[in-house]
Amino acid sequence: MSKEKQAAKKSITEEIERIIEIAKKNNLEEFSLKTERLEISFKSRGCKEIAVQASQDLSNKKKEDTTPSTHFIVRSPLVGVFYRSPSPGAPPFVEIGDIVEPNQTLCIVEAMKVMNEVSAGKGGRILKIFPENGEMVEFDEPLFELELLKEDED
Amino acid sequence: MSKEKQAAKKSITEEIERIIEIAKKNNLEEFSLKTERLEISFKSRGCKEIAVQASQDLSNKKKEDTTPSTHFIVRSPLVGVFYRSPSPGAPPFVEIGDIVEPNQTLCIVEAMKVMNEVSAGKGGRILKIFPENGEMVEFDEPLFELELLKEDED
Amino acid sequence: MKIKKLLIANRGEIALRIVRACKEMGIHSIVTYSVEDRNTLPVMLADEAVCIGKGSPQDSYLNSAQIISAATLLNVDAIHPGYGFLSENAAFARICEDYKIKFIGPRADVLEKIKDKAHVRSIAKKLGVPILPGNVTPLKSVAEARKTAKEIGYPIMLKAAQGGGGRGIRIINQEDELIEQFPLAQQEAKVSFGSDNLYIEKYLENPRHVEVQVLADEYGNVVHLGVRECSIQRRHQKILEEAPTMALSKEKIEKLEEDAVRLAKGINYTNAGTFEFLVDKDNYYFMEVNARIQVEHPVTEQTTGIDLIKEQINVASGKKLSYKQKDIVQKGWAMEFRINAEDPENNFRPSAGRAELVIFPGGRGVRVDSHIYSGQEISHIYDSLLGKLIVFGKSREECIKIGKRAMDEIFIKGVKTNISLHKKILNDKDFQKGNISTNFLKRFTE
Amino acid sequence: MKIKKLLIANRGEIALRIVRACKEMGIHSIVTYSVEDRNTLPVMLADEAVCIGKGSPQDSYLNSAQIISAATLLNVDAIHPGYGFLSENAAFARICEDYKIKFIGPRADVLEKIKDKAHVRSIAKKLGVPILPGNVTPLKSVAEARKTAKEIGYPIMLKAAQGGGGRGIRIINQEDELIEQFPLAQQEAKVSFGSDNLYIEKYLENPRHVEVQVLADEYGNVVHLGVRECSIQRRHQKILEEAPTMALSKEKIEKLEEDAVRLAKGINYTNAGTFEFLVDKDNYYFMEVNARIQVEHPVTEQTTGIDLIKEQINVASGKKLSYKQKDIVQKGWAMEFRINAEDPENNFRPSAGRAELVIFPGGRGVRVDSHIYSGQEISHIYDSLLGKLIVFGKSREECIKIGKRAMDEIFIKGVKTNISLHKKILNDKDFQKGNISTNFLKRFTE
Repeated sequence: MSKEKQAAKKSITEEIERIIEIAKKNNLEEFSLKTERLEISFKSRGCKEIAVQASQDLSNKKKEDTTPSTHFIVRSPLVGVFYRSPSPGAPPFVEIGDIVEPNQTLCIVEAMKVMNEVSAGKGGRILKIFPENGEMVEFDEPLFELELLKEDED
Repeated sequence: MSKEKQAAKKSITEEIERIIEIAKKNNLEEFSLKTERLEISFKSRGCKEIAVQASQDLSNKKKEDTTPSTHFIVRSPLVGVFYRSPSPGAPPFVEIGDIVEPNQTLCIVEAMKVMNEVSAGKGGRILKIFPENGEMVEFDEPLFELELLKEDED
Repeated sequence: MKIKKLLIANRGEIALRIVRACKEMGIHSIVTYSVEDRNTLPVMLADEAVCIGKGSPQDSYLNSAQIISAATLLNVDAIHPGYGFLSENAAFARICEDYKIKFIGPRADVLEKIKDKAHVRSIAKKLGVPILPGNVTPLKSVAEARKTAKEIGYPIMLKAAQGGGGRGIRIINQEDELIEQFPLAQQEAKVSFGSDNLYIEKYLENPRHVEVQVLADEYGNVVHLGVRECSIQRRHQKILEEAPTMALSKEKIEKLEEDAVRLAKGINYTNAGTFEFLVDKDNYYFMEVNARIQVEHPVTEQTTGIDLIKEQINVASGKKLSYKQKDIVQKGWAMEFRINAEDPENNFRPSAGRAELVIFPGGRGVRVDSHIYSGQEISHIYDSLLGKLIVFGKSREECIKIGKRAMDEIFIKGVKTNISLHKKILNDKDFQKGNISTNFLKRFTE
Repeated sequence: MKIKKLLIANRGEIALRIVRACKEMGIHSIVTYSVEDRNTLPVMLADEAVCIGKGSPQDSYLNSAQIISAATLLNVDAIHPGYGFLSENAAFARICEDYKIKFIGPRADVLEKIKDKAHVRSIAKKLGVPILPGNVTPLKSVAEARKTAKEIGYPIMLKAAQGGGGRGIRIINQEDELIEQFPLAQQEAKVSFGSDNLYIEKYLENPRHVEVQVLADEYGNVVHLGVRECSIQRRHQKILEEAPTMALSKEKIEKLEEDAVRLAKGINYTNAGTFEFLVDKDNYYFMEVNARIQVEHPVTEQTTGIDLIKEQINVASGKKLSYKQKDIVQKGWAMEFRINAEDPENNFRPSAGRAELVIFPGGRGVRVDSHIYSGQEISHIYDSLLGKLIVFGKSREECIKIGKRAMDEIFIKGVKTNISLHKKILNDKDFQKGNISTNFLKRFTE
């Protein structure tokens, strides 16, 4: 490497270092910059993230992963028992891979002897079924992950 | 590196610093900018800043402003009484506007009957004198602000 | 019945308070929570947590179907309702009874009776417990109201029998006002509380609010845990409470406490409850029963050494009271300051936002009951209570000193709080001397 | 002399503890601090704060010239040295006396005498206070050492008379070891403590550490505030302390307390001090005096109701003791857990960094004495104490229950802490039964 190039390269890292330093000094949480010569972006840890981490560390509750934007989650509308079929022994409403209509029943959540049918609201393909049959689910708990099917997909 | 390039490079980081400063002064949390030369965006407010703010809100201690990089501060090396002149009635060691040598005595800080002479360590022009004559100063307390005089300034 | 699994149908500091008691008792605690409260300490610290609905109270903490559903599915032995929400709801208590889940509070039938304030008032009268001058049976006509008012003298309060918490009360200064207001009050009571029963009580201009903490087991044993004074109120909302009180002489306090116990027995009360009285000079008058644990219970705990939540659970599990009256001594002094997310410069409007940094005071004589921490989002959906600072010491004077230094230490950044109001109170000469009444706060807030 | 202005020559939680006491007493508090400690709570909360030097203790908290300079310039009436640093430094106490500034602690001449452990040991012997078998006058030769060791039997401790805090002690198992170690110990003592005086004490294999809190005014009145047990130690570093103790019977404890008072009188002790004893089965032996307030003082405060820092200041201002011995009753139980920034998985090496989020426990029976808050930088320069969690209740059993639930609540992110060690201790069957000794912690840390 020519001495000149080395000098130039060094100056880029130096520049980055200086930029990060400036950002840190100014307590920036997120930063991005684009010039002719470089494009840089970074995040530093703010306290919100730490507070959320606290909630993860202090509790042993189950956590959900993030879902890609082409997928969506169907959640439980109430506290109850999750049933995959209309009655014991009957075949499940849906299986993984099924393509479902917006109003098609995916499962039943039983609460206080009342059977609540749950549908997706949007059309899609079943990717995951989270609870086991007969398991208790809480409000807002993920039941199904679906892949969104656009009608006018090309 | 040519002088021209150096100037241009310096001006980018300086520009960034100035932009952040403006954003901070105006309490902006998020900021983004796009010009021909650069594209910049950032988010502010980490918890360190808040913690430091806590220290400012909870305490009534005097705070110092930030100093430009061409200036420097001479601080008290100990806890004591600040005297501007060698003895009562004598003329002060220095006045605002004076140009001083690195080893020139600027003041005396008296602690436990011992007179401690304080010098700047670097040559410069006196811009500010912080404590009043006869006032108590703590360790590290700013005594003088000076403008740095480079010998080989062009 | 031993309580091994307990469901907490509440949120915030009281949910955390109950989680703490459960942990110390070795009881498995399950907290119900709304989506809004997901990242709060009670949810993190309970052994289990069940999301029961969206943020709004109607969808979650007041949604008895969801709560009972969770309780039955999780096979809990008991439900602790905390304060507010479903805590004094007789219908909810009855559902619990139907599902064989112990409701931690009085029986449903007792809750129903207590709800009728005029009825409790009549029992008090029968038992010789002083009540405010007025009538004890529902007013039949405006003529009867005029007669009663004339007898006791204006100003009077026209109250809805089923009202509560400061609601359903009209202060009336003269007869023509009464004639005008009576039908309106009847109508409002019917709409708001489901009954147009009204009664009249003498209105006291400058009363003090003194209450007795009572604990009753299911075998008819009742003890009191001394008195609290809660005169420092803003619009019927208690802000600062203390125990015991300077409102009455020692002898009068003893009589008051005995009256509260007599009344508790008279209404077959069980579990923890508060008997509220108004004090005017040297006289006290029974006002109402609060059939639940109260926000201010820690001042009683600090002066008696008794853990009220644990006692609630013990009594609910069918144990006999472990204390005899003679074993309970109220010693020293305690004060509780409610730290609210409110803007004192904006008429104490609730303040929401992210509590970016929270520093609570510590050290000797300081207890903090709070569910918030640095970085937490404070919702506007619920009440504004961020937590309670409790101080305790040998004397009221010491409490004020500790209170002042503790107020200097509290630091909450991101939401506005009423800390400045507490500082004003603590520095007020009348407060320091104990010259207070339910109107005291007007000098700072109006 | 009334103390109106008090300088605190310390940092961290004890500086904050003293600031709190001053605020409650209406005393103007001035805290000295190093550049490193600029953003700490004591600096923020004191009425005034003076920076006295760079981070290193030698430059600041041990720099008596700077501290005295600040004290004289600010016209303070007294200096509270806290614990550690200059707290037991006779020379510093003497400078304070010369400058007519009250040093809050014993007089300089008393501090000097106490420094010589062999001397205090001889006084104890004279007064009939049990001491460990060994000699009381400095050993003149290895021959004398061999003779003493033979009499009391090996293992023995060879101790530097001027040593302290676990330093200057060699455990010796047999005679040839003694012959080899004696000259080395002399040399080390000379270099480290300025005197080659050595003495021998019987080495107890499995002792318990019990201490008596003493308070003495300047008129010869001495009271004790009961006992503490501090057997839970890691390398002579106390980790968990409690009050009172299960180590001895009630009768023995009373004798121990009386012996401590007698000894305090015998050495003309003033202010607060701790008399440390070793306990072996049913016997106790005087070990040394700690002439300062101690880290673990809150467990005594919680069991006696007495504010030790305030009493220190009262005594220093020339007041007579406000308590007679019969007024002081140690009631209930208290435990203190030192929360240290240490890495339990890395041999408890100090851990520095930014404490990004700090959540302390609260509620009934919990006291937190800590100077840290969310976002604070924890320096590696000072000791690793982040704060102290103190729990208290009716019984030791209740303390353990409250301690467990409180440990679940502490959350410190950004630095490693010894919280997991405390949880292990609290869940240990032997600890729960009170079967502990100074070797107890070895099962978890070695």
